[in-house]
Amino acid sequence: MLEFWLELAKGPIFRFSFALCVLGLARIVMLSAWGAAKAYYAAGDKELPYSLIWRTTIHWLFPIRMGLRNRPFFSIVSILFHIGLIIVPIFLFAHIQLWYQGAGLWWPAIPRHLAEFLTVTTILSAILLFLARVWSSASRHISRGQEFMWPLLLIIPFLSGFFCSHPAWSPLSYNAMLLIHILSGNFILLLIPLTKISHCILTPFSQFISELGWHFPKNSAKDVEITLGKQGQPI
Amino acid sequence: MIPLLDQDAILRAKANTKKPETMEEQGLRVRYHVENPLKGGRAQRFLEAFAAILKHSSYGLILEQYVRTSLKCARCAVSCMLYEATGDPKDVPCYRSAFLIETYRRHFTLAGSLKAKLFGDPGLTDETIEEMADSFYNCTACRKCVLECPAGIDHGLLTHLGRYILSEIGITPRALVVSVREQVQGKTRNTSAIPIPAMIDSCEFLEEEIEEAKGAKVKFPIDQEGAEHLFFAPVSDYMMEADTLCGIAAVLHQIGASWTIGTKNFDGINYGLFYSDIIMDRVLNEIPKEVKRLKTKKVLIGECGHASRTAKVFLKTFCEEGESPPVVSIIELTHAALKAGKLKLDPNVVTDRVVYHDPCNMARKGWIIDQPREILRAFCKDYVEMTPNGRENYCCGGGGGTVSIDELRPYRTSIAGKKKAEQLQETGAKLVVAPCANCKKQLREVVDDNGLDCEIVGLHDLIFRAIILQENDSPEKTPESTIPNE
Amino acid sequence: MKSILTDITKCIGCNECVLACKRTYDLPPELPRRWHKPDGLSARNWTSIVRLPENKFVRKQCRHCQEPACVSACPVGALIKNAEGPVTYDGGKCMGCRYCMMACPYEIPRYDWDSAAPYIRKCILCYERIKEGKQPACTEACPTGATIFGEREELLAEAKRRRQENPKLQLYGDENEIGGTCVLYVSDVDLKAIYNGRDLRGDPALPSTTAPVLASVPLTFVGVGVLMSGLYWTINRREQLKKEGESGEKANG
Amino acid sequence: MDRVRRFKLLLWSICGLAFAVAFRRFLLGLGSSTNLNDGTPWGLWVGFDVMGGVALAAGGFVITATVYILKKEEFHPIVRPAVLTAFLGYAAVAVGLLADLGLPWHIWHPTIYWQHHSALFEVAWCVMLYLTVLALEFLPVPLESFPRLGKIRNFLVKNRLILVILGIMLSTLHQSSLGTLFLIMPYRLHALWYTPILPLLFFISAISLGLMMVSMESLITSYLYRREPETHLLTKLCKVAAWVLGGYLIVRILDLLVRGEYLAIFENSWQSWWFIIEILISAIIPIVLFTSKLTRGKLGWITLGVVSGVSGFVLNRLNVGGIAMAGTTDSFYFPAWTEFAISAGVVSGAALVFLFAIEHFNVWEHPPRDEEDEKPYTLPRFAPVGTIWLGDPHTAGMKRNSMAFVVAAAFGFSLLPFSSLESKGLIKTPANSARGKDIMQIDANRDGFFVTFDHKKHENSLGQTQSCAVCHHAKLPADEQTSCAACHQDVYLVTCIFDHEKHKTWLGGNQSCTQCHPAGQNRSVDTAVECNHCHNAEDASLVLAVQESPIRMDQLNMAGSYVDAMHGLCVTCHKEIAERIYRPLHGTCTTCHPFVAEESKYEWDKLTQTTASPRWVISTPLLQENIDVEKLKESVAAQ
Repeated sequence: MLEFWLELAKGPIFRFSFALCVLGLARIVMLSAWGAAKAYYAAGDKELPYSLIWRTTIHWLFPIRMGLRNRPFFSIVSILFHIGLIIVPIFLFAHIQLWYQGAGLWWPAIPRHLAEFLTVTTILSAILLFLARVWSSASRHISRGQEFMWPLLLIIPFLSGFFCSHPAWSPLSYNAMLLIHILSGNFILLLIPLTKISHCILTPFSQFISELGWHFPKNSAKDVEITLGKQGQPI
Repeated sequence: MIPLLDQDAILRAKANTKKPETMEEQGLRVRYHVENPLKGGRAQRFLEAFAAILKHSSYGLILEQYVRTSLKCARCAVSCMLYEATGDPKDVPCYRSAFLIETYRRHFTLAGSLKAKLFGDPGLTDETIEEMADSFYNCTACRKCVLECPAGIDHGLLTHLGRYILSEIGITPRALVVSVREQVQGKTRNTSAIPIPAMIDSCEFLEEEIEEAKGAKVKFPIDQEGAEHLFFAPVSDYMMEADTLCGIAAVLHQIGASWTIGTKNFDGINYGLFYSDIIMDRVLNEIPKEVKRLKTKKVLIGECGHASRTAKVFLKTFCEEGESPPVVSIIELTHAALKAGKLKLDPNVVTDRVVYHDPCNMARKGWIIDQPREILRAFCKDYVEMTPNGRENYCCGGGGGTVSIDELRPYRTSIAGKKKAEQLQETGAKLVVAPCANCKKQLREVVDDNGLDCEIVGLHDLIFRAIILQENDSPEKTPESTIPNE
Repeated sequence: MKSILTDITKCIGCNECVLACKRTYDLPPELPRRWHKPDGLSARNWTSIVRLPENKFVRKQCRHCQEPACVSACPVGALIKNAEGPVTYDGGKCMGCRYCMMACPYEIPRYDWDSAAPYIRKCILCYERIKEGKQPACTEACPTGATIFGEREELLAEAKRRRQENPKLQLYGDENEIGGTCVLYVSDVDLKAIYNGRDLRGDPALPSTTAPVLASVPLTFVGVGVLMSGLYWTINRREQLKKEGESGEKANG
Repeated sequence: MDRVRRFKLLLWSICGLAFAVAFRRFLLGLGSSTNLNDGTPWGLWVGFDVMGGVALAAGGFVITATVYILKKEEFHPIVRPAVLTAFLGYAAVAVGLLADLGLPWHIWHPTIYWQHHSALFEVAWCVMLYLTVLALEFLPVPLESFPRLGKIRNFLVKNRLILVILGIMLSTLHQSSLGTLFLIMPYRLHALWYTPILPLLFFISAISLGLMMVSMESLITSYLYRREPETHLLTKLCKVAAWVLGGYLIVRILDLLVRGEYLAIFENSWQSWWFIIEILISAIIPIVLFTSKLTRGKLGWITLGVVSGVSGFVLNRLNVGGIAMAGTTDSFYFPAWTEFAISAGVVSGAALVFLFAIEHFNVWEHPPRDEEDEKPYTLPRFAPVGTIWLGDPHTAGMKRNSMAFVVAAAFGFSLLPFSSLESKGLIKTPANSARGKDIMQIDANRDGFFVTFDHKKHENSLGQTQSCAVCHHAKLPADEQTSCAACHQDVYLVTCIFDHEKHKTWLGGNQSCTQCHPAGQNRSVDTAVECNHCHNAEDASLVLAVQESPIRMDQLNMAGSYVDAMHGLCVTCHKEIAERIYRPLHGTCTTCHPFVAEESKYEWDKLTQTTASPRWVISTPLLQENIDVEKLKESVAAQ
């Protein structure tokens, strides 16, 4: 029975969630690009401060300065968390091996010890992030359910992956651990384009879009006035 | 969370409030005195107004983006002076933005429709709208939080949009509406309802003042056709900030600029920025009319943050193609003149410690930051900076139009202005330079209510004190290069 | 014109010719695939031995027709009938339409179905070796002389001689059979069995089925054009006359 | 617009599914995504996409001829939709061909490599030219929206007659030459369909099919957009179609009579019944419905007739393109679902473009407008408050349709095994337990070659029933009954990363064990060479940065593999005995695997390459050990 589920998780479910993740993100980007193009076309003032946008974007993509400015502990933990989160799944030797076997794709892997170190830091920083969210009243109050869920959900594949590469310490059998690992990974892939994790692809455009947001269409105010039937009415 | 507030400051502020009868007494959380508060069916009308705005503007783009990327990391909280003053989670910028973001998600996205079908989400309620109104008008729209958001969410833009939608269903503070009503529909055509003759009288009076003080004949040109600059000051300057106007006139006289004040429209204030694009559109469209009438080339904006920003940024947006005149701020003009060596400032006049306060609307995007500092350093003996400053400066606490609402004074001075008061106290400055009518009014009240010992002045007030005027031979000689280009 | 003659009576089914072919063209080992036909030919086996009842072994390979259907079918000329006899293939021209596979009456050409850039595969009569003056790898490898290489006329004569010796034998591939082939068979069994029950002896060459239609193409093309222009002119003229008549009536009226 | 909205959602979903299939088809080739085979190299894509697509697009030349040549002005309203349908039909053919061609990036080759003896060459040129002509014929319509390009439009409109006549010439040619394609395969095509006048039949049927297709397209769009159907025009079209169909029927029957194949109709084979069905729905039913007084001019009956006729002729093209060959080839072919998906996707794509053109250009007198678009200043209603508004119809459609596309594509991907894009995990190669009692046959991997194990003899020599624990686990209760295979479930244990079977195949089957498992040692993960023994940086062909050994069995908390267990059990003891009692042969492989030496004389190469029957390759039952005979001899001599 376990083998059946394993096959299912590795095959159809993986392909479904991976395709949904990639295509879903592509869809979001294309919709955003379309919206941005439309907004730019409509904007009354088409001059944008591109250099400022570019600088701010780079600044947030590689937030080296950011840790010093405010909430330094939270920032550093979150940077560590992101590093592990991005590097380990993509550059783990075993994952690359799967891609090589399946699609003939191959790219350099990180050393095993680094991968293990990053896995542990990611798990720890996820726990810290969760605690920080619960601890700080500001973030606790503005958080929705998914904000609490995400760090915990992300721990699962990392922890189970760690146990898969160290079966001797695993509380469950190898296959069961692998099943948990694959299913949780699939679930995360599935959720990426549907939740806030889509920021992984949208963040680079955010500054540009925010700036574009201030560039209203020429006749927007007048059109809204007409639509709401307030044309010519006293204020 | 208990707001850590200075009780004395609150009491002082309450004592200074002009019209206590319009304010509902509920601690410091102010219920706005709302223009035309329609009851019932608000949610539906809110959504319809929202939809109408989405249909005809680009707000849908940013909302789509923010719905997907809002991370709720609470980094914005630590940058917001309101949250720092109160510690109330409702003052976290992200909490405020969530009102609009969640409404958008619920009523304008596929995810929302799915969620509603699965969990039976009832949607927007009247209570939420009341909370929303409360929240959006607590914000001063200073946009400091924007700098701290890793996801690039512009909470200031969302506040702007939120107030816009609310205004369309009739929820707007009365003070703003009354002013705008006078400006757009009234006889006097300005927010302070100053009659034109009174304005001309005060200009003549100021001419005499300048002659008295500096011994030079400085004109306030009224309705002069064909001048280079058409001058728009925040209209309150004519009543409260005479020194600023004197300084501006003196500088313009000294550099020999040709300028004029139009009698049909001389008010630079545009409260539309704070609550409605429709109003902003209407007020802005008056400017090119006056420019056309007087055949001037450029628009010169006096010492005012939001007036500068609306004119500079939104004139091109809302005016017809080719009809938007170039906009210059008086600070840019003065700075260029100083650089060109045309101004003579006596460095021995201002000896007290001086600190410069950045108006958010000018500094946030990095437009006017260094120019005033260079001017001040040129003649002030003891010039200091507060931290943070420049782009990351804290708001005075009266931004977003709240300063014109007198019943808000306790809130403004003891919560919104608390951080500013602390900053000022730290510097130990005697003179606080704030080149913005809003900031000046707010800071004066902050100083009063918090018992600080400083004087609030405009940039040109100080310049007026230090400037050495000479009789100009031929004002027309002024080369073009002294005036900063766009 | 070079040719191969295979004598079924002499074949012992040792597979040496198949091996030689694989070695010469460096063909990878065979794997069982869904798209294979039971005759053993595939993209990796250009010739095969089909075992028939009573231990008769028939070597199957491209027949290198004198008037090949595949060559006439190929829209880009990727298949060519060479003067030396072999029908060769140029993968650089091929666009993968597989019309040759449909057209071949012997159903010989095979396809690289498992490749993302597939080509047509079939025996090319060791064209390169022939040009060098050598004989094909298969005939060279045959230990019993069951399959031999030579000038077509000579082999045909040899085949006829063998048939005279043994009246049971049948001759395949002379001019009777769809215009003749370069791979001849002398057999004491009916080769229908390896060609899907088809006996092509006595049939005309296949290109002759499409040739008349294709020859009429220019005529049809021009004809339709002229017909349509004529029709248009006539109808237009009639309408004009009608209009003129109407306006004339009006003028008169 | 609600019908159109739902219809578009469906079309986008189909396109999504087709996208997934197309991705796989271009990545892995035709074999993995179709059921085509060496016996049936043409399948659904040629029969439906190409032949059906071209035939369905015949409406273009028929209607343009009617309106511009024959001057039947009353048909003018349907010219534009007809030309558009034709254009999209041909474009769909081109796209379908891209999927069907083995080397689609060579699709342009007929333009430079000429081979005018080929019917397909003619078809290729005609399709290319006619596609251009149709594009030019239709171009004035979208150009109406770009007043700046008015010059081009005027030029095209002025020269329309030339284009129309050229279009008719090209259509005539290649509608018929699609039939010519099949003249070269008299042996493949069943006698009921193979005829020298196939080109003529194709041409005539294309005319009637064109007329019916235009009617069908008009019926569908008027249903979708809730328009009043142009019943009077349709009646006229169908009347003409009935005449043409009559002619077609007569020619077809005459042909059968002349060729003398008419008896085949009555031979009661599946082909004969299939033929009758085809004739019935393609010609007879439409003729009856279009001419009978009872049914003529009534929308329902017209629809039925048109649907019957269109599907009948699509069936005809499918028959000629493949179904009629089923009996004459020795291979079976039925399209895979992936083939249906691509065909449906191409049609859906064309339909979407058609709807787009209708909504944005004046294909009809006025494009159909969405009610919401019509009044830009109306408000969406939010009563009750739970209502959702996704933006203006265009934006909302984009959001919904792209979502449908993505979900359908992901679903498609989940249905398509990408050979091995997934991890293999622990592959179980189940071990069979030994059979027999006193003399046991041990054949764990079920390859038919077993080790004979004299249990009785072992029992006797080791000390009768007291000695069970020497070999068997004494820990398990009643262990004599427990098969070794109960715990040692696998013949080989392999993990996610390391695929033992694949390595075995790559290295040459069972002959290659010693390449990784040094001779004379237990074959287990422990004794195997490290991965980087082969996969190292020096060997460019195996550039796998293998850094360490695969997962070790002792980490898995699992029983070792069956082979290891048995080897470990027997070999250790035997070797020990061999040394103790000075019988070196007692500890070698041949003690238990006696046939090894005998069989190993065959060369591996020979076995793989000489036979077409690959069963041998997979299950060659050999376990070759490199027995060092010299050493053996030495050790024997030493004693």
